Amino acid sequence: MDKALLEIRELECVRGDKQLFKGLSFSLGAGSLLHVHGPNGSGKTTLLRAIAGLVLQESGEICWNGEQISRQKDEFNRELLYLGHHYGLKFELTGYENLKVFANLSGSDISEHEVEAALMRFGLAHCVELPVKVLSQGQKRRVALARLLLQPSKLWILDEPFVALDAAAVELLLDVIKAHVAAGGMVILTTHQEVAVEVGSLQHLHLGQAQPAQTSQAAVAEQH
Amino acid sequence: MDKALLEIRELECVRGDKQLFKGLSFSLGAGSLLHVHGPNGSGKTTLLRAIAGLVLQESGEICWNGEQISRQKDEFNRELLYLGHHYGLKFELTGYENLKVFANLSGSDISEHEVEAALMRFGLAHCVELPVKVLSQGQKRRVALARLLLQPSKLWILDEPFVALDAAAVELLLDVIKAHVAAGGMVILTTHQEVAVEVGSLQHLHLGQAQPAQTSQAAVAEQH
Amino acid sequence: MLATLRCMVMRDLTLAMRHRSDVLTTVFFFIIVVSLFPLGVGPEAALLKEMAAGVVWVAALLASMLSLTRLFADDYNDGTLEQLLLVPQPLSLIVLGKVLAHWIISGLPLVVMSPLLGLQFGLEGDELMMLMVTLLLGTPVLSLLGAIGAALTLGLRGGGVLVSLLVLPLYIPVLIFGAGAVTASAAGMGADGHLSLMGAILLLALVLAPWASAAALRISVE
Amino acid sequence: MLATLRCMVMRDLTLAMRHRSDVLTTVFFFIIVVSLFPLGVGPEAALLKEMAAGVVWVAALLASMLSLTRLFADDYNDGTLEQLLLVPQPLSLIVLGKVLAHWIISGLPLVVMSPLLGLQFGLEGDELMMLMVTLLLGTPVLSLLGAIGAALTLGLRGGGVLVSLLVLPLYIPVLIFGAGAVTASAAGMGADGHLSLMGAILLLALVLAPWASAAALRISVE
Amino acid sequence: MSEWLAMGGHGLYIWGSYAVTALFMIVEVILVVRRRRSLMQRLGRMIRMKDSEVSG
Amino acid sequence: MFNLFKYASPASFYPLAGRLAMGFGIASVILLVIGLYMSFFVAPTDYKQGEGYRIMFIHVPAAWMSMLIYVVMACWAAAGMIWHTRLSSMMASSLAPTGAMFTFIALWTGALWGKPMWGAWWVWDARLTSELILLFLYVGFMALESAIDDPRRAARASGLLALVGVINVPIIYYSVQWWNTLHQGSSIKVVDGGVETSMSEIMVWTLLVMTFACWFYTIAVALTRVRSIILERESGASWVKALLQERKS
Ligand code: HEM
Ligand SMILES: Nc1ncnc2c1ncn2[C@@H]1O[C@H](COP(=O)(O)OP(=O)(O)OP(=O)(O)O)[C@@H](O)[C@H]1O
Ligand SMILES: Nc1ncnc2c1ncn2[C@@H]1O[C@H](COP(=O)(O)OP(=O)(O)OP(=O)(O)O)[C@@H](O)[C@H]1O
Ligand SMILES: [Mg+2]
Ligand SMILES: [Mg+2]
Repeated sequence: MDKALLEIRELECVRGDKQLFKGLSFSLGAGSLLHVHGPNGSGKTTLLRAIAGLVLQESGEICWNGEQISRQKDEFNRELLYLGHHYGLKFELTGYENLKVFANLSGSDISEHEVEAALMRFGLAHCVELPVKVLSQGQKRRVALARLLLQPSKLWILDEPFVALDAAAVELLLDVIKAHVAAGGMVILTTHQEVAVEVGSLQHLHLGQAQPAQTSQAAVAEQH
Repeated sequence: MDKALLEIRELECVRGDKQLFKGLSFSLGAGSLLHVHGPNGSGKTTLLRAIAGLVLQESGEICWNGEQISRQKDEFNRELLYLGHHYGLKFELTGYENLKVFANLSGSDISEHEVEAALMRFGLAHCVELPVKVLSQGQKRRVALARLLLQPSKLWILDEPFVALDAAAVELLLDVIKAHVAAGGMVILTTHQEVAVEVGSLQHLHLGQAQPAQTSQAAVAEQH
Repeated sequence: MLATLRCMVMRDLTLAMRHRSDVLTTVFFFIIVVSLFPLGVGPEAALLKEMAAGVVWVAALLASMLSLTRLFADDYNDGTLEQLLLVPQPLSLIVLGKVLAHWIISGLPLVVMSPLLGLQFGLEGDELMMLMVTLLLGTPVLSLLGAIGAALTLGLRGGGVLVSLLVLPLYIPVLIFGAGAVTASAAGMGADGHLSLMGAILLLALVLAPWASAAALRISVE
Repeated sequence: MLATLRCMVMRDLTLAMRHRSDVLTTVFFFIIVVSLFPLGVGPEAALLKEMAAGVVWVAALLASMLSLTRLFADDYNDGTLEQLLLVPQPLSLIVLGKVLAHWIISGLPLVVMSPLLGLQFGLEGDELMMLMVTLLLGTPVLSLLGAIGAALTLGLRGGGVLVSLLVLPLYIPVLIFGAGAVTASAAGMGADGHLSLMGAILLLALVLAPWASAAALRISVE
Repeated sequence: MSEWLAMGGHGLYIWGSYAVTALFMIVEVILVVRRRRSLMQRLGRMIRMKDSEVSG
Repeated sequence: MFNLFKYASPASFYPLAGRLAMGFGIASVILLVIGLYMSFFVAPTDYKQGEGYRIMFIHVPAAWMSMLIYVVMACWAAAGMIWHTRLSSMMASSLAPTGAMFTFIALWTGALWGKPMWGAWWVWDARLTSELILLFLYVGFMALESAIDDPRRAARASGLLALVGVINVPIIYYSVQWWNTLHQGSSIKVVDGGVETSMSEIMVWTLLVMTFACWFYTIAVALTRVRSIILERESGASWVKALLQERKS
């Protein structure tokens, strides 16, 4: 494994009065993929949001390039693409407009053509002119995922990206992820579906059962 | 197959300027399950909502017990349980309170104990007292699904019920569905996940590709 | 029937109680709007007394209208409304339950608070009484009519402002009779005519509005 | 920097144009609120003229405040806000862009409309001019301060009413100087003092508010 | 002539009324006609595209 | 417009509407020319108001049209809700902009008339106020319709609003009495009387001609607009395709 870009040290997250995990440490280098496993409510989403800097951890450190992310928000955000349970799309805008706004804001200089190509790749050619609102669940998610093709971020954090996608789209997304990892990118993802994400240096992280009594389970990270 | 309780005749649905399907006919008797297949945007959700009476069809008839559902809203609703992409839960109320309200409104007389048992069955024992808002995605969906155990409806319409559930919960839901069909209930469901729903008299319905030019595809219903 | 009504009212009240600040904020909005006027207009007592009834009524209109946007919006966004449409009970009954809860949360407190605000503007005895009575008759109408507007604008962007555009013209008769009754009684004329008209409007709204809102809801959810 | 600002402003304007009625409805709300008062208070010309400035200003406050609730709410609900927080640009710049767009959509039209409403209340020449100028200076402040309130109440139930509770007190100085300037010029006194004070408030708000709103947003999204 | 235009001192009001009315009516007619024309163009394009799709 | 009722199908109504619009358009232009000539050159100067009263010849027809159009619109909306005929809701939405325009013209001309007569652009008289509310009702109708993307849903929602709004019209109308007894009536009554006594036969005729001109104008514009609306909403239908093919060749 290359030099670790992302390092998590002794992370502890608490929601309400519930400790989700503690003493969680792992590190991730270029060209690797981390698959976070765990039953419902085990804290996968919380972990991913903490890494993205959207949730404050109780204790522990999250470092990017050796420095804590909270100290270098702008730099870290430039390297990060987070897609959560929410679609993160403006439902009144069309898919094209949504992507264009994100591309502009992230500072990357993206041509009309590239946006169209991304939408096309995700099979949305015939609904570029429709507001996202009227699209089907799967089509909405495809629009959100099309961002993956447009933003040159190093670290992708994907929280259940396969939800609502049909078989063809799942296949496509897997290809996109594999290509990203192969090109030296990093991906952290969770999914409950059985999909074959075998690529690069693959790590699995298992978060514990969501049981009341058994709060502070040791998290097991195993190298593939 | 028994006498057909639900009959769809020459159904045509249009969204915006797009014809999703037309000339769709099938019928469903007691103790049967209809699995609706189709890629993203092919109109599965629209079909399910039309059957539930939430979307007006462009033409065609949807009959329950031989009479159109629009003419017998209350009677039909008594026999129906529809769970869509949305959770249909009040995020400020606890899981228990949510279920209680639905039970009350559907007129069924349900004891505290039964509600608790349903939540327990879906593995929510330790979060009955939390507002649904703070639950994880999978836990929210479990709460919504717990309604299946409480309302004595004949026809279940489930739009991607397996989304966000972990393996254990998928297993559980399959058991619940099988038991319902075995007891003479009817289920219509869609899912993009690979799950083994083999039970009772199983029908498959394939909705066409979501292609621009090719609007009026024949829908294929095959008996299993 | 009554069970359904009670269940809906209790549900919405519970939800409101979960966020107790909701109840308070409507009243506070009412108070603040009323208090803004002396700041904008200036402190002359005679002028203020003359405007009193009008200002309190306009503030009540606005407060009730503001809280309207939320009447169905929450249920719509989290998909509960869909489920309520599928409940084997008349939809207008469910709507009536929600409106009733809305009035208890946002209308009743205004009625209770109004004498205090009237005092601030120099109203006295009978006029205060009249102010309260007209609000008691009028605020349920506001909630009922408002429900139609809220149902029609459901899920539309800019719903908050759109709902006021739709609903305020409908509110105007209530405003005219309500404020008119107070002014009339202040001028020593009888206000019985006004009051009975308001009663009639209330009855009419009670019969027609839940039905119209239910129709609007069915349209909006599609 | 300017590119980011322009992108945000254009984005929000595009969104507003998608529903052109949005722009119109704020103005109409303003007009309706102003028109409600004579209905409540009665048609006497002298009384109305005296209240004119106050009423128009209070209506502007309310109109701007009402449209505020939507400033961040849409972005919050559909998850875009989360994404905006993750954008590698200073958040206060993004906020400033949104506020600017909000003012263009909801503040500027009020300024344009105000002379017409002033006419209805019997204001003339100089007073109308003064009303317009004060609104031109004041409405951006309303949008800027409002953004703080909107950011703080994000995602809270009852945000609409809560935001008014937080924001209206902040608006009061603007209201007093704004309406005061009109009244002063109507009374033949100079209003220069009022105007320069309003200018100062505007500058202060322009510097501080985007920064405070950005901080509030970070808190709200967690 | 100018006396007639002055309308006994009420010229501004009368001509203001008639002019605005005329303006509104003319603008409305223009808008309606333009809407129809652009619609026809759009539909024509649609049909042409369909045709070429079938033949090509 | 009632005899059009049997043409409930857009396909058969579309060509008919085209012919009718043409006819009414021509008639309205002719009447307008005659009416304008009468207003300025035939009708005599009023002994009380001087020339100012000539505003009446557009003010009154506009005010009448504004109210009539709302009622007709609500009737179409009701027909649409009851019989689910697509054409009815299209008719309703094609009338709204013209109705709003006439309402605005009535307000505008009234204001321009009020300044020389009453010395104020605007007074908060019941009649004036109710006209203003009517404008809000129109605008609300149009705003709601344009805020909803799906045309069928928009038609149903705005139709319901028009129906609810029409209940409000008589209420506003009767509120006039209550309101005026409280606050001593403004000068409109006096002026009314003045105009009425001085209304010569030729004035009445002029008024009638202008009214019919506005009426025919409304019909022509609404029919033209409804033709566009029909095409927009039925663009997928086969008869539209056939029609366009025909036009092209
Ligand atoms: C903005 C101001 C005004 C508005 C909104 C307005 C509105 C109306 C309306 C709605 C009508 C039709 C009422 C009906 O048929 O019963 C009407 C008719 C009329 N208005 Fe006005 N008006 C305004 C100002 C004036 C003024 C200043 C005058 C004259 C000095 C005037 C004279 C008339 C007359 C003579 C009629 C016909 C009455 C009749 O049908 O018997 N209006 N106006
Ligand atoms: N205020 C609170 N009090 C107690 N527990 C809470 C509170 N807020 C959140 N939780 C718990 O924190 C956990 C959050 O889990 P998270 O959303 O990270 O789960 P997840 O692993 O993503 O699950 P899923 O697979 O269902 O998406 C849940 O178990 C939830 O019940
Ligand atoms: N106004 C509109 N104009 C054109 N097409 C529309 C409009 N509204 C909806 N649609 C289309 O209708 C379809 C709706 O599909 P629906 O939600 O029923 O799909 P689905 O089969 O459930 O898909 P998924 O598997 O993604 O959930 C989508 O293809 C969408 O693009
Ligand atoms: Mg999760
Ligand atoms: Mg679907």
